[in-house]
Amino acid sequence: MDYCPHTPENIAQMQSDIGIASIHELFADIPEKFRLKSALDIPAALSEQETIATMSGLASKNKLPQLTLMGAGAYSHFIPAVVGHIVGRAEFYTAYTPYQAEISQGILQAIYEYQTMVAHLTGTEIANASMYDGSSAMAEAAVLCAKMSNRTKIIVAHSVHPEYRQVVNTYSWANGYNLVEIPYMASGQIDLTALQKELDDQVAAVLVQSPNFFGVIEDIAPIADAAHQKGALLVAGFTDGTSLGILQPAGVSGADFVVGEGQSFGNPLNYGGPYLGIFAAKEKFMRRIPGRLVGATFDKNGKRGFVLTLQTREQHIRREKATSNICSNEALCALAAGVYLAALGKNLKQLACLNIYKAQYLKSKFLGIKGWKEVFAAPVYNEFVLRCPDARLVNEKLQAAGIIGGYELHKDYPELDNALLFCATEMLSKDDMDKVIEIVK
Amino acid sequence: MDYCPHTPENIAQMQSDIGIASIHELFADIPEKFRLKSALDIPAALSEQETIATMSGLASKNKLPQLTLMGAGAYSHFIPAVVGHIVGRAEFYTAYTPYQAEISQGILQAIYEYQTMVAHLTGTEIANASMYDGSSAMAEAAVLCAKMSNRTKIIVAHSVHPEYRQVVNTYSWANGYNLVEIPYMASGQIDLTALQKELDDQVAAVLVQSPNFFGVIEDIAPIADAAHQKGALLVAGFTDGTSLGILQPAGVSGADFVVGEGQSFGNPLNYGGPYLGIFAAKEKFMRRIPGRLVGATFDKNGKRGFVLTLQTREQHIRREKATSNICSNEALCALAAGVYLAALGKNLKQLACLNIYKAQYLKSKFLGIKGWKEVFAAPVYNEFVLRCPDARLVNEKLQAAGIIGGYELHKDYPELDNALLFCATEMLSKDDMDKVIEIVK
Amino acid sequence: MDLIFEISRTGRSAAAVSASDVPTINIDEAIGKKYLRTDLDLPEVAEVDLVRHYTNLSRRNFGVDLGFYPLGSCTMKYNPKVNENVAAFPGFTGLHPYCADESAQGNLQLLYEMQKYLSNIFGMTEFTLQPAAGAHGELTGVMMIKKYFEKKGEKRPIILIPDTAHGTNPASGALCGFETVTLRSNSDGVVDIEHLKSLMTEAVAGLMLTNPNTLGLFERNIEQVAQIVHDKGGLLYGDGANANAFLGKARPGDLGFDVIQLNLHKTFSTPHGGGGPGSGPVGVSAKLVDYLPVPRIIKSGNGYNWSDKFPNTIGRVRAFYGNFNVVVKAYTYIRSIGAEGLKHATEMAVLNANYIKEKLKPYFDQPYDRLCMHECVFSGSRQVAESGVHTSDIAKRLIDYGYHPPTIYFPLIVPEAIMIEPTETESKETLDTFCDAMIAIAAEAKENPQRVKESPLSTPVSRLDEVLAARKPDVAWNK
Amino acid sequence: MDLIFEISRTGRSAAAVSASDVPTINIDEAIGKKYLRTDLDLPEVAEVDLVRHYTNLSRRNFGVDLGFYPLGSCTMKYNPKVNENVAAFPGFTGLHPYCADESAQGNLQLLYEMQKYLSNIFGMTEFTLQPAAGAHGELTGVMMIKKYFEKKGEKRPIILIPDTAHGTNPASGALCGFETVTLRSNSDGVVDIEHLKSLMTEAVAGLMLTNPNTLGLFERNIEQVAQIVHDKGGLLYGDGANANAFLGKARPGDLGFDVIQLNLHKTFSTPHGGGGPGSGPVGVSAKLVDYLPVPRIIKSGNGYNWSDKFPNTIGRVRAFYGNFNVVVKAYTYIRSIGAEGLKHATEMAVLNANYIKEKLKPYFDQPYDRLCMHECVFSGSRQVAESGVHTSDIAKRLIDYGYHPPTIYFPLIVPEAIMIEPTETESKETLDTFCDAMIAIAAEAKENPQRVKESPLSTPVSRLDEVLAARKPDVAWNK
Ligand SMILES: Cc1ncc(COP(=O)(O)O)c(C=O)c1O
Ligand SMILES: Cc1ncc(COP(=O)(O)O)c(C=O)c1O
Repeated sequence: MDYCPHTPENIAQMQSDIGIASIHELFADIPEKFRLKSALDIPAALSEQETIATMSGLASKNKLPQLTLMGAGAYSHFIPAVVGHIVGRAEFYTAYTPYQAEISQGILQAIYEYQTMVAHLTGTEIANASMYDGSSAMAEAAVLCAKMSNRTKIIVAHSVHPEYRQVVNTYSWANGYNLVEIPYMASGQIDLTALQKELDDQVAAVLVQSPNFFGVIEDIAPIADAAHQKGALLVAGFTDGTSLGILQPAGVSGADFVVGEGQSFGNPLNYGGPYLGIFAAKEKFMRRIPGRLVGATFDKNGKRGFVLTLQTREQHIRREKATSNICSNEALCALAAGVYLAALGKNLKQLACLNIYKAQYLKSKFLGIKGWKEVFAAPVYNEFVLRCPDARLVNEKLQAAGIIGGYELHKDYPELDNALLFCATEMLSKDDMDKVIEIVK
Repeated sequence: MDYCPHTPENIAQMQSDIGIASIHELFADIPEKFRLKSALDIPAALSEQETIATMSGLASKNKLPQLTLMGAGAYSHFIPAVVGHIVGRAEFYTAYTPYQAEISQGILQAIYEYQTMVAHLTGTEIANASMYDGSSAMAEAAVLCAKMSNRTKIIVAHSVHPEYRQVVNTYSWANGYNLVEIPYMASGQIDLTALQKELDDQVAAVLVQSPNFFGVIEDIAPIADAAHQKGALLVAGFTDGTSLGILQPAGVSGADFVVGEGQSFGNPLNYGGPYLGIFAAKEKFMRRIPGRLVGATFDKNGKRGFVLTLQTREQHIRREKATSNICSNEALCALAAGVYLAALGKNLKQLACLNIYKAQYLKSKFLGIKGWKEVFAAPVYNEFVLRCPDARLVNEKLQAAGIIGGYELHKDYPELDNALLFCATEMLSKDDMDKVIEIVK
Repeated sequence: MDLIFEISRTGRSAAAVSASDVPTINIDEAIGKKYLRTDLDLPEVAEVDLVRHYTNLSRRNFGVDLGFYPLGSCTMKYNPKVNENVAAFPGFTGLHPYCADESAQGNLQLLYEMQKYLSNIFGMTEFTLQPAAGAHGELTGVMMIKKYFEKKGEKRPIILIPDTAHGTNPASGALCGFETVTLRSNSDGVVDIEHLKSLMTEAVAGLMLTNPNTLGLFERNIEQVAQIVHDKGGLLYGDGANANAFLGKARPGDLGFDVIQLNLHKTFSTPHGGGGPGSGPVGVSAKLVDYLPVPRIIKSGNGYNWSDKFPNTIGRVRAFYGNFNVVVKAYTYIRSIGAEGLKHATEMAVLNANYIKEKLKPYFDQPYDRLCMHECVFSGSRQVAESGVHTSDIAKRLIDYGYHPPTIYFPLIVPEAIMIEPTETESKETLDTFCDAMIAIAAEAKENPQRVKESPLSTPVSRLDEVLAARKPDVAWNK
Repeated sequence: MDLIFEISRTGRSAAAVSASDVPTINIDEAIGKKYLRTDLDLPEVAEVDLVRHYTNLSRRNFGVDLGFYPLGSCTMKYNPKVNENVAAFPGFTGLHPYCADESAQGNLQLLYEMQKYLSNIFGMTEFTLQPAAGAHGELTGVMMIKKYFEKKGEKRPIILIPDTAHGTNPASGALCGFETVTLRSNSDGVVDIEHLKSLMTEAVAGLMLTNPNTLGLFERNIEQVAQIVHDKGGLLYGDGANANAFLGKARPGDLGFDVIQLNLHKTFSTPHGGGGPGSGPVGVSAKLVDYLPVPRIIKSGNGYNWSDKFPNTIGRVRAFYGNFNVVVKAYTYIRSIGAEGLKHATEMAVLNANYIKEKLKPYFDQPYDRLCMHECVFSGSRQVAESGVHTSDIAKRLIDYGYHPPTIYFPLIVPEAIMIEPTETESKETLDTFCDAMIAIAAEAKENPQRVKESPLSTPVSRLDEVLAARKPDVAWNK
């Protein structure tokens, strides 16, 4: 394929208008010795039909699962058809960041609505237009807390998603911060006493997740209190966004920042990306948060309209003094999330309940198998941890049946050997789960 | 699912505004004895997720072929991605027939462009906005010829698609016409002598197809001459529309009407429909042809615009005196065809050549198998007829390998026992065809 | 906007064709020059320009997804997106019509069940899904009537058509060789029974009745009408375009209809595509089953199969099996809303029509002031008399208010007719703001008739010269 | 337009949730009331209203598919539709990131080959595809620089950033704990070599250079620049946002860059989505390979596998593997146009930019009158002086002519900057009509400056009060 419209005549005419004899003259500024003499080592061009054939071939080397019991930060949820039809509107997906408000009211208003929904869902007052993903949202929140407070210690619960902790670690290393982990208790919740011990006046932020990586719901209020008492800020994450349909959001329980992965809201699994970093905060942090913010305002005729606002926080104006370096974000994923949440509306609660029922059912069925035990006692949403005689074997049996099994926790938590983190969403039917039990037992 | 937005409060308010106590009052005009007392015997409503599961279940009961060697009136061609993106624009597919021109310039202009492309492709001067499919287009053309001429005899080549002949037969029976078939010669072309013998002053129309059902290209000019000499009109069809990329169109060779199936132009196989009836004609028949016609005109500011025109031909104005009863047609399929043809542009010729090369290759490979023989000597486009020792067995072997075999001609042409009609398009690679030969030989 | 031809430039293309992986041949020789065309003058545009052209064209088109579309008789309900997604499953789009039945069991089951569902909903014995649209279904139905009498050896050259009927009804009769005779409506807007009695002779094959009729009124005397037709040995044909008015409420089969055509693209929520594709299934009572088009689906122990072994069939009315992919959408719709949903849809459709009727009654003449079914018909006569503003002006002005206009000047027996069909998918707020717009236009017609007559003012073109278009037709572009 | 909240009505929904097929439990008890939320105030709308809301919103948005979008530095080329279709294959969208590697061999091969292709195109040793956007890639690259010196035990707290650099460059440096020092451009618009020499000490970790720079000018002295940086033990970082200027023409690796980030959503034709998702791969020379983020893909006899066994890695910069589905589109793009196509794209992009530069030269000031690469920068200073019309006014007026405005007020060193990047996918006619519009606006600025200042006149809202928006921020709707 070739997507350049120029005919040879066009090119000739343009060359003559510019006053050159050959295109090569345009590259005169590239020092001769660096001009590439040979062709790139890339396969030859394909017709569209060949492209489709080639790419279908690649896609078919993947094995799509029949069922998945895996959550662990990426969730299989049903996506209503409307979502795809809306994000497939060319006016949305072929636009750049809405720098020119008058011809970008579509995405601007949609993002403003998204921000509103996210602020409400997270129990905060404001939310930005999106971050790259849940993990970088958490990392940026941690860095922000440190920068605002001039403190250099960051505390993270050991029960936070292992990859999120790694990302926080990378960002915090780069800034020379000191990152400390707090263990979980037998219940699966954070060890509050250990936290309190670790909290001192150098702590900028405490990072937790609820539900945490084990699916366990944390008790946020006392954690917030403990942090605030030492002048630290609480950054609360979550795992599956649909949990916000039923669980008390951390913003209401005292978190200063609520960050997390919004993929559950209308975005496909996509092998890990693009996903949607949710970043919400108390209003008082509005002028310090990273990322784009859409605000409502008016034109000279008093008509309401929307613009990118508080841009003085941002890199293109503030440069090295910006609150973050983020520029492009995940606008289309945020649009999908907005459409998803508007489609579900209050039914999001019903969906969350259904997830709980399914998880409870699957858990109870697993616990009916000899040698299977619950690991944590605290309440869970749609994920839970079970110990079984041979976790590897369980997953192998499931894999052989085209089923993605549970997350093997010992990789990140050596103490949790033979412990599997399972997830059940509305995508699993009772029959599916009964089949799983047949395979495993 | 329920797609009605009213809440119970809305309904109550509206009832009171209308002055009724219950919705049932609105159905008072239905005589009591006819009011349905029991529920319909239709499965219960499904959520969207259940709907998708149910329908995926049905779809997966179909076996999609690996390859297809079948044409016979429905053709497997590559559809460029742009086609789906355009016909998927909600403004197009959720509109009705463009009765209100000012808010329908999109589809009107697109159809005007389609009409222009079709007129050019078929070598005629005008084309309508579409008919239901190729067969009904041919039948309506036949009826029109009879009505215009007050003649009652219609001649059709035996080499016209069997189902098209059946449709013509149905329409012609309904109007009391006399339908006569003309045999084909050993070459696969129409027997011109037999045609001339059958032509008398009662013949309204001669119907042929080129390429005909056997893939054979007819020599249109002498047929047109023969028909015209007796005051009959020539209705020329075609099989695979892509043949028009290389073959002399019948309109240039003297046909009065060119009709046929436009599915090849950007419309999927869809198990037989929706397809696209192409109807093109000499300009002099413009005020008599069936179907919608879009015409260019101007608004009061001299701006060009498009309208449905010559509506006095149509049923909603002319009622029983209309040139046809057609109302809704296949506008979206015509749009797809327009986009397809505009995407290919002059490359349609290259595509047609490729189809010829593929067909020649497949034919030559088959002919290398012992006992396989060519049936017709005249030139073909991308379909051809071969006789083999056991046609059923060939197709069974292919079916077992997930390949749709050739069309078994003996069903419609008992004399052509063990003769198979094969089709090769750009969708078959050399490897595919070599594989076919391996399976068959 | 420029035509695609006007932006064409020699040498461009949006679709490259693959190079041949098989030997090329000399086509001039192999096929013969005389069979080859000498020019191919299709537009030449790059993909970017192609996409912009058609995307910008789409933005000059109004569809249900943009707003309210109360086009009477067309049932422009909102079409759920899930149906589009389902119909796009490769399993449904990818099959060749001549693949083996064993490879198409999913499709065949879907078609078979769809026939059963429709038979149940409409109280008919069997359905064919072959016709491509409503008018095609009418033709098919009328052909079966013709065949029925032919088999009985009766000559019945006449078919009766009410004056309120849609134009396709007489046209379908005519395309099937019948002489059509017009049946009058009475002052209540329904069939004039006395007139029917006087016309219904043994030369009459049947009556093509739309119920509710195109005035949105239920033919209350349907039992008597059927009786009169049947007593003379005639058949009662039902135009089911208005079926949205009675799903789950009454069944044409019970009412005495012998044959009925549907418009899946109306009642069963398949999008209209800017003028098709539709689908026009035809249901018949036991009397007519033998005449159904072939092929028909046979269910047996081995699954589903096509069969054309029905000697009395009228034959085929088109190639293959009908607009299959449209049927997929309608089937999905039925399954997703279920029995209760169908009934609820009808109830809400009728509620909405009566609500609009009630709200607009003070402002527009109502030729028949009765409870209506799924649509209501007004007359713009008052406006014509008062200020010379015609129904067409009111319609065009509605465009400026953001609505698609209702159907106008139909049915023919209502002068300056305005035929409003809101459908069940519209919210009360939408109905209210639409009524506000109609009321505002009624006021404008008095206060500023010129503005109404010059409307629409908000569209890329203003009213187009249709007379010119018809007098000097330009239906294909010439360089 | 109303907000989705303003059209919300209690009791409506566009998505029904399935009934539970497993036992329900008392959630208050099972989870505990204190963990449950008390209100859930999401919008309640029917599907029809949802679809109309967002469809109509979309119609208030301008995208490449509607017209020319010469937004400098953003490479808004037309994005082929086939890429969208490929990326939507269930095989690509459906995999969980933690599925077994053996189930994801197609994805892994694609990612692996993509890394190889990019390494070849840019002359780097290896690439990571983990960063989610350009700025994320910058951060990743700078982190590797930091790690490099940490491992060497060198303290280098400073990073140099040219005054023409994009804002993300200094911000990325800062987010990685570096002190940023600004490097001046000379009167030719390229790096001031003397200034570089004076700044480049052993306290400097490196220089973040964009080449061609944001003036659209190729850093002719690149060899010398690299030499100066390397001589002091520093590393040369390349901001590859402008890579569309040199595909197949030159390779950053050959030019002396040690690390470079790309923007697949610019150079490799993935649509920008109204602000993302993008993808910001980072390529490194051999020196930095050890520090790449984990996990990385290992190819072996058994196929492809993820591995995080790289002890010197900077770690992860995000969860999972990056914006995979965006990479699918870019990979498809590379495969479909091939090596020649990449080079051709660059040639046409540069041709188009020079063509515009030449056409507009008489009408707008040109701060650096040289052949440009893929974009050209003008100044609106003349217009300001002559008639008080600012670059922002010119930009807004372009909207009325049907174009997306260019990037404005960037690079910062050009007063009233107008930065035009036409890309290679635009036809000569498009460029010509755009230039005509610019020329017409230049004339308008003289003849009717007020009209230009009041533009746009054709949009649903006119210029919005940004000061109000910032002073009284309203970033979430309250009832
Ligand atoms: C009452 C009535 N009958 C028949 C038809 C014809 O239907 P179709 O357009 O599907 O052929 C229509 C369509 O407008 C109609 O309103
Ligand atoms: C020169 C340059 N560098 C970096 C970036 C940042 O890229 P992204 O928006 O993908 O983070 C941009 C984007 O505008 C840019 O133009």
